[in-house]
Formats: sequence, structure tokens, C-alpha cells
Amino acid sequence: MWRWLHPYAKNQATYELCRKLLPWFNILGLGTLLVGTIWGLAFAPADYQQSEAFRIIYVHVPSAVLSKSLYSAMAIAAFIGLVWQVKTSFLAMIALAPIGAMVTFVSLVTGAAWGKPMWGTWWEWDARLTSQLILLFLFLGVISLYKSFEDKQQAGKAAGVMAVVGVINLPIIHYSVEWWNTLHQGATILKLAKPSMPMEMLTPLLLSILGWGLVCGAIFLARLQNEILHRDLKRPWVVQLASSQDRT
Amino acid sequence: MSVISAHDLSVIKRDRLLFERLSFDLCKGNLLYVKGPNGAGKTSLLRVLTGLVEPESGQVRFAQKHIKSCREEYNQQLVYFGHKLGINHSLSAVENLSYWCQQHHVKVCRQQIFTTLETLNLVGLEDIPAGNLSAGQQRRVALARFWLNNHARLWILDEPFTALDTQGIALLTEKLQDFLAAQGAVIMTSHQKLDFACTQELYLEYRL
Amino acid sequence: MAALLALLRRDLALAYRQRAELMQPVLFFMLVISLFPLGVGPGPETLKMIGPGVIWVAAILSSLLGLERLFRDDFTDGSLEQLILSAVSLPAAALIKVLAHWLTSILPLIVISPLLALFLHLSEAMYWALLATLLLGTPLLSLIGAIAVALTIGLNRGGVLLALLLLPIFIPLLIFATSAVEAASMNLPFGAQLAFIGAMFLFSLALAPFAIAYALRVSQN
Amino acid sequence: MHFESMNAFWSMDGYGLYVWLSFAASGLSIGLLWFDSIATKTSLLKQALVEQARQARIAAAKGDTLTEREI
Repeated sequence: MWRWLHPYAKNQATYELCRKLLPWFNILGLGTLLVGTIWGLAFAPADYQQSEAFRIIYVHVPSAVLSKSLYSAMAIAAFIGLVWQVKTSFLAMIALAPIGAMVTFVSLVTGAAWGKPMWGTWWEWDARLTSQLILLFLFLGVISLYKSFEDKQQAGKAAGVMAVVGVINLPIIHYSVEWWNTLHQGATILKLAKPSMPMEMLTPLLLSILGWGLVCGAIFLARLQNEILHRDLKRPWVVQLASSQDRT
Repeated sequence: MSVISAHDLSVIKRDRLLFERLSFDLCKGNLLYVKGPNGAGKTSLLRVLTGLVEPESGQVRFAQKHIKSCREEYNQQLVYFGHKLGINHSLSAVENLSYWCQQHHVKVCRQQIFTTLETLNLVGLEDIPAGNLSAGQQRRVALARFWLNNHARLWILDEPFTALDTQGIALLTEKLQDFLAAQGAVIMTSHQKLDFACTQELYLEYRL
Repeated sequence: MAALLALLRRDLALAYRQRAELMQPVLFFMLVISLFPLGVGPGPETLKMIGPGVIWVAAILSSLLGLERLFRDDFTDGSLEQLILSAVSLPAAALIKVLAHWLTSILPLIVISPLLALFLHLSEAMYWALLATLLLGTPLLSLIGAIAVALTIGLNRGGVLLALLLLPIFIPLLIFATSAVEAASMNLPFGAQLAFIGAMFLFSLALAPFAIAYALRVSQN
Repeated sequence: MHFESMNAFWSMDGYGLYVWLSFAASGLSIGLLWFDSIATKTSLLKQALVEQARQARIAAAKGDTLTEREI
């Protein structure tokens, strides 16, 4: 179907779509994120066991949840690009990768900051932490492979293969690390009883997750626009766009 | 009858559009001479035609079939001579060639390889590692493929005359003429002046 | 079939001619392993405890050193182009090249492993388990490694990037292999771990050749 | 408001360092990535203008006017 369209129309259309969606994502994302964070920081009640330290949950859980979904999204984009040869798909993949890396990094840092007061150590070779660390390496691998190629067409394909190989491996890595961890249980980690969360704690958490998702969506749209611009830098429509922006 | 044809080919390399909407049709016994300045995309065009590189859009057809759908058949009928010779430096000329023939399902005996190398003036150099040969000699070894593969119908050559001496050029020109007379089709680039009977020309412009 | 055999014969002959280069990863393997007793102390109990892990980590690192050879020369001299344009199916050819690579660069590591087991005071039961994991697991290293090599072949400086891409993916293998040896040291059965490694091996045997072939085609762009 | 005073809010029952560290790290990371995305966009658009100027120079050198189709 794409064959009939003008060969460059697709990127431009995607760019326009991003441009239309971006303000919505920006406003909604920022709003939800602020409400969720402030609610979580200042208004939610303290946990009866962890006291105020539990508030880290409002950044830790959203970032941890997003890290895995962003990797899956990236791998799906890569898969679509490889199988159906949709070139814009590779652009989406590489736009997602730095966001995924950032979110994974945040989840590691906040995990460490939470671990220090609760377990008494910044870093524990715990199954979740370890596989999160590996996830970060997988993201960085895809990014650096993409950056190493000068020909971005080729770069997209190569990084796409790597992303798909990674997503096949991800569950294997996760379960093997979990299994390894049960074998090597050193100092016992304080496992906190997890009663179902009361509403006044859960609502800000859900809001935070939504906010993070929307903000990541906004950054994704902006980065996708950048990738499209970068790819089509010499096309007339980009030049036109640039000169019209320049005038204003 | 058409051997190979291109339909609306566009190629982008390193974010630069080399050419777009290029079409041609090459028949048996004809030679397509691709001309153009450095950087115009001659090599890229040839690589697209062999199927090594995928075009940005458009398609290449071999005997009316998309080359992607008949890759094996196409590869058997094609000999490609590129910038890189495909000659391993640790193996001797004979080893390189007999390996190549086995890869391409060409049945030759050792004797044939030796006689071919003799035609190409490489007597006495058959058994030493190809890395010890001069640039021109290595090119002759690679060119021996055109003498050995007798079931190919299409030759694609990228600057075959570079680094060859006058006698080498004469040998190759003669071989090309024989092949064209035997209903083969040739696509080549060259900075040399060519004088063949049935020549189509294709000029690629350098785009900034 | 004859074409594939010819490919295997050629790669083996080439490896034989460059045998000095092939020795380097083997020496590296031995050196890395002998650094550990120097670093953590020569106590037999300590060495026995870290031994299997050390051998596996060293095997992974030294296999990375030799991996580049897999397609590098063929890419630079153009043999790869000719291979892609030949009548042979590319996934099959890729599998043959991986096999040749395993036979020439990994098998020597396995051959000298008894010596290293001796260095690290592994018991006999541990050694047999180690050997089994090496035999099943190292082909996996070659198969997955070949994908990454094929992806980075067009780059002039693939070395560190290759390690960056591959090491995270090798973690499950390391975990299962070392735990099999550990189980053997306590006279426990380790069939489950071997089965896991075997499953991963078969899985990659089925899929990796296609991924390698695709990556090789991309490298030509 | 859950907290009784601003001081209690900052100290987070003694866990202030960890809580604020987490939130600061998160905010900083998102902010940096966001900033990077916007900065890249402006620089790309500038590059497009430079590119256009280059095309114009080439066209001028060739002695004919530049039509957009030729870019």
C-alpha cells in the first residue's frame, strides 16, 4: 500500500501526527506527573513499616514498570521494521531506546536509594536489581550499535536485530538470574509484608505511573520528530519547515 | 529478450540520494555501459543490480522475475566482479578459484584451472599464496572466473580494467566480445573508452 | 552439499595456515585463569569454590577475542560478497562457518581445560560436569557471537562494542553452567542445568543461522 | 497535607536524603532527556537551513536558479 504513496509522504505525515499529538502529551503528562508526585510526596499517608521512605515508590515503580514496557515497545518496533520493512519503524525504535535507558537508570538509582535505608545497602545482587542492570546494558548496546553506523538505514536494521535478540533473551535472563539468586541467597533481604495498598496510597501511584507514561510518550514523540528530521534533512519539506520556523 | 531490467530504482547511501526513478532494460547480447563521475553511484547501482544492496524503492527483475524471489537461480546465472576481488590472501590462486567454482556449482577440474591461469599469463604463480601476487596479478586471478564459469548469462563488472596492463585489457575485451556474441549480457563501468558493437549507455549524474 | 563441504574445508585450511593467531585466545585463556590464584590467594578451598566460574568467565572472554576472525577477513577481501552471490543458501553457509570457528577457536580451549581444572583444584566430578557444560554451552557462544560479529562487521572498530552487545546475553549460560559444576561438587544431580543449556543451544541453533544471514546481508549495504 | 510543618516535610522522618535523592535523580533524568530532545530539534532545523544555503550556493555556481524539485 505504501508503494503507491509518494515515497517521502510517509515520514512527513508521521511528523505532522507527532506535531499534533505532542502538546496534548506535554500538557496531560506534565499535569498528571505533577499531581501524582505532589500527592504522593505531601498528601499520601506514611507506610506503617517504612514510614516516609516508602514515598520513593512514586518514582521507583513507574520507572520500573516503564522500563520493561519500553523495551518491549522498542523490540516490537524493530520487529515490524525487519519483517514488513517499514522504515519509520526503525526511527521509532531508536527514538525509544534512550528513553528506555533513562527510565531503567532511574529505576536503578531510586532502587538503590530505597535499598539503603530498608536493607542497609545501596546495592544487593538481588534478582530484580540484577536483571534491571542487564536491561540497562541491553538498551545501551542497542544505542551504541546504532550510533556506530554512519549509514542510518543499515544502522536501523543492525540495531533492530540486536533489539529482537535481546527481547528473546530477556525472559531467559530474568528467570536464570532469579534462579541463581535463590541459590546464592547471602544476607537475607528483609522481605516486607505486602498488604494490599490502601486507596489513598494507590491513587497517587497510579497517577504517577500514568504521568510517567505520558511524559515518556511526549519525549518519544519529540525524539521521533528529531529522527525524522535527521533522516529527511535534505528534503524540501524539512527545508520549508525550517525556514518557516526561522521567520517566526 | 530481456535478461535484466530495472524499474524505478532509487538509491540512498549515507543519507544522500544517488539517483531516483531509474529504469532500463537489457537484452541478450547487449552491453550496458554505466558512465558518470566519481561518487555518482555507479558502484551502488551495480551492487543493487546484483541484489547485494536493497534499493530505497523500485525493483530489479531478472528474466521478468523480481530478483528477491529467484535469488538462487539468479546467483547461478550471474558473475559479479567488484572493487573487492574476493581473493583470500592466504590461499593460492588455484585454491581460491576451485573454492569459488564449488560455491557457484561450476564443475571444473584442476587442469582447467591451470590452463585458464595460463591464458591469463599467470604460469608459475598458481600455487603461491595470493597475497604475494601483485595487484594486477590478483585481478587476473579474480578475472579467471569469467573463463571458468560457462553457464552464466549475465556479467556485472565494476571497473574491470583498473590495474591491468595493455595485454590484460586486450584479453578481457576479447573475452567480453566472445561472451556478447554467445548471447550473454554485460553491465559494466569503466573510465576507459569502450568500443563494442551493441552498447547501451547509461549516464549517472553526480548529485550534491 | 558439496559447496558447503568446500566451505568447511576452506575455513579449516585457512585456520591451519593462521594457527599462530589461533593460539592467542588459548594463551589468553590460560593467563586469565592463572591470574586468579595470584589475586585471591592459593588456598585450595577458595580456588575450588571460584574455579568453575573463573573458567567459564575466562572462556567467554577468550571466545570474544577470536570471534572477530569469523567474518572479518572475508568481509574485507570481498569473499563474503561472492559467498552471498553464490548458489549456496546463506543460513547454511553461516552455520558451516560457525562450526569451523568452533572447531578451530573454541575446541582448543576445551582441550586444555583439564590442565586448568588442575590449577584450580577442581575435583573429578566437577571436571566432568565442567566438560559437559563446556561442550554444550560453547557452541551457543559461537552461534550468538556470530550474530553480533555479523552486525558489527561493517564497522572499523567493532571490538569493545562486540563485548558490550554480547556479555549481557551470555549471563544465563554462565549461571547455569557454573551452577551445574557446583551441584556436581556436592554430588548432586545436574541434569536440569544441562537440559537448560541444551535447550538454549537447540533454540539458537534453529534461529541464529537466519539472524546471521540477515545481518550479513545488512553488512553489504 | 500529611505533614505538620515544612521541616517535617523536608526531613521525611529522617529519610530525607533517600527520598529527595530519588526524586531529584528522576526529575533530573527526565529533564535532561527532555532538554536534549528540544535542543536536538533546534539544531536539526538550523542544519536544514545551512543545507538549504549550501544548495543555493551550488545552484548559483551552476548558474541557474534552484527549484525545490532538484534538492
